[in-house]
Amino acid sequence: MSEDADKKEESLFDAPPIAEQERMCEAILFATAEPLTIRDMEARMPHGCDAAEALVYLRKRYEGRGVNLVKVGDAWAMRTAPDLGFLMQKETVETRKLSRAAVETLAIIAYHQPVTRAEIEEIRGVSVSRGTVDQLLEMEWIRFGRRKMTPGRPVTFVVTQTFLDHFGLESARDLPGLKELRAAGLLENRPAPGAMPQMGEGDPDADEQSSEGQSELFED
Amino acid sequence: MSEDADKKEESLFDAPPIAEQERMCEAILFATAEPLTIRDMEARMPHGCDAAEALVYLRKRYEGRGVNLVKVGDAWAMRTAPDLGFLMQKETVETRKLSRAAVETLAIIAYHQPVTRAEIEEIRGVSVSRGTVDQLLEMEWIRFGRRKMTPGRPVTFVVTQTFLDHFGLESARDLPGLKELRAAGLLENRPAPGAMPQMGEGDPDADEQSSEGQSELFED
Amino acid sequence: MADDDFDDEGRANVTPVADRMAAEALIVDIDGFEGPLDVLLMLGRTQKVDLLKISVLDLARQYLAFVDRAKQLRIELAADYLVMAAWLAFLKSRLLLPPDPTEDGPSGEELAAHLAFQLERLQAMREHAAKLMARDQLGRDFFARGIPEDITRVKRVTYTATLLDLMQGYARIRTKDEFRPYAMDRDAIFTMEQALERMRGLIGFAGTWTDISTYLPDGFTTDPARRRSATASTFAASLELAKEGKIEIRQSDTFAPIEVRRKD
Repeated sequence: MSEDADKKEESLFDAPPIAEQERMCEAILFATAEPLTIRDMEARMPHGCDAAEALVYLRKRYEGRGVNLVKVGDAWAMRTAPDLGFLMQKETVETRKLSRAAVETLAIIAYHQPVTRAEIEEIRGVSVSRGTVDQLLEMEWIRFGRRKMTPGRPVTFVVTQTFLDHFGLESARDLPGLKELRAAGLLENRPAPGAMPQMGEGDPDADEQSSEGQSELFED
Repeated sequence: MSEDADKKEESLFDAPPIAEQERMCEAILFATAEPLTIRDMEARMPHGCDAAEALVYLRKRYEGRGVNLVKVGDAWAMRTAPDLGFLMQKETVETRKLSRAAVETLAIIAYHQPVTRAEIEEIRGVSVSRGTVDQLLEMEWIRFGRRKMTPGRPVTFVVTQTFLDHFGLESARDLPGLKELRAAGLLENRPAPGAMPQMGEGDPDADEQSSEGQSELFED
Repeated sequence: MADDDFDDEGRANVTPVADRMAAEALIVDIDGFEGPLDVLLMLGRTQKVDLLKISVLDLARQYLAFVDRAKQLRIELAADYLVMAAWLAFLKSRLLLPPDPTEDGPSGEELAAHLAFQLERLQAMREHAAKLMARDQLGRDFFARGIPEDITRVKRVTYTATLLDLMQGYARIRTKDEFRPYAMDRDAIFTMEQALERMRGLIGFAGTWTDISTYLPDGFTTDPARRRSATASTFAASLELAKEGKIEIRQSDTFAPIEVRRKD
């Protein structure tokens, strides 16, 4: 907060007018295909600029236009309006078709993140093949999150900004139906009563096993 | 068939309103990898669209913005505004040592200011290249002083406040004299004869005479 | 034999015909299933009820029929399908028999409820995966900038110098300046040849020890550079004459005056 105040004070002296800053953000965002954070933009703008404020104006300006300013995680990007996709058939990139396993794994990671491989396997009831995870990692739709503070300190997976960008999501909180799933208790990791068969045990990669202990500590 | 349905059917054949066509052009131009002609655009837009007209509006809309609609040959493209080109650059600063010629020229100006180019050349014993003076001017270490009241009224050079700041001097008069330099042992730190690396190589100003003969007799 | 193992009620082959039909259908597509939970989900769907209210008992029966059928058709089922079958058989017995008070662990109902929860959760994730994939996607429904402009890296070079550089530079010029005429100005040099000639002429008169500094020519005694040159050449000439056996040289001590005398 105080830093903000400092910034403003400084900007009184040497930052360009906000309309000019808006132009700058517009140019910078137009020039890049990837989303940029406020910090990225300010690093390129003259000292004392307030990209966040400029973006408020810019977003309004592009409301309802053929191109929109969208928020992607903590970054920003210009994207064509989704209703005009039909005009762009030529630009459509054939994305590799994801297998059913990959789609499900992706959804589980998105809705349950951070989630361990063992947890994904428990939900799907089968072991997760290495290839599936590799493919999602390669597409940069998922990445490793922090390790779980459970025995074995298993790695977790989370979705990336590229994922959010691809599906036009501002944040993982905007996933379709997230609230309903949570309300229905379907995102809880309910511990299995003893004597339930453990899923995905045959997987050599699933050494982060012994999920009984973990699941209790699983929070979303 | 109701009247409503009829109307809808008919509107399928109508071109969209011009504002909508403008949005379409905007999205198409934004997303395509290369400039597009009117014909290219119309080929993608619904039947009956007038891309040329839509572009008139679009061009006006982007006038003075951070991004402009520009004509490239007989095609159209969106381009960041030329005055904002500096935002598309990332500067890396590399610090290099000033060349020997520049140091010497600078020293002469500092010790003898105001001094003409002819005087500098007389003192250095070699002509002073334009590049050296320009470099020092650009660095704002020297500036033009008053013209000398001699035939030809040559310009003089003096050192600047920036120069004094850089070297931590209050005034040029604070520069140590030759005797003090000697006392401080600054004259002994010379390259050995024949091992003067700056001489001649890459230094356009190093046309000063071969110093081998001299160096033997350098001190007294 | 094997059939009996899977039928707790001891009535072999009494699985309803519908179950058998279902099992047969599943087997045809066994490769298309993603594990036992997937099969259970598929079977559960035939009950057409909320998954939470599903009859786990019916489900278990159907699943066992599926595994049973696979065995009859000599289809190799992966281990986890068999593990699930064994567990469901166990669950079935738990659900059908009155609870054994001496036995610890979860009740049949708890296990059944958890299985129902797992099925519902998997079903929910599938539905949401489909919703996710149905969203507008980048590069399909909406698009990024087609002509991205690369950020050009501009290398800006700043030059710097220290005060020492400056002073040394100046000193270099000034000292050079002092000697600059030297290269052209030969009169600051007294060569050895000149010294030798001068010494040869004078040495005949040196009957006694004489300081060689007295042999320096006029005009080479005051200016330091000239004196240095003359001193050096006179000394070298003395050595040359000594070698020729014309003179003797002596120096009483380090840095003491060097003296010469005619050798007879």
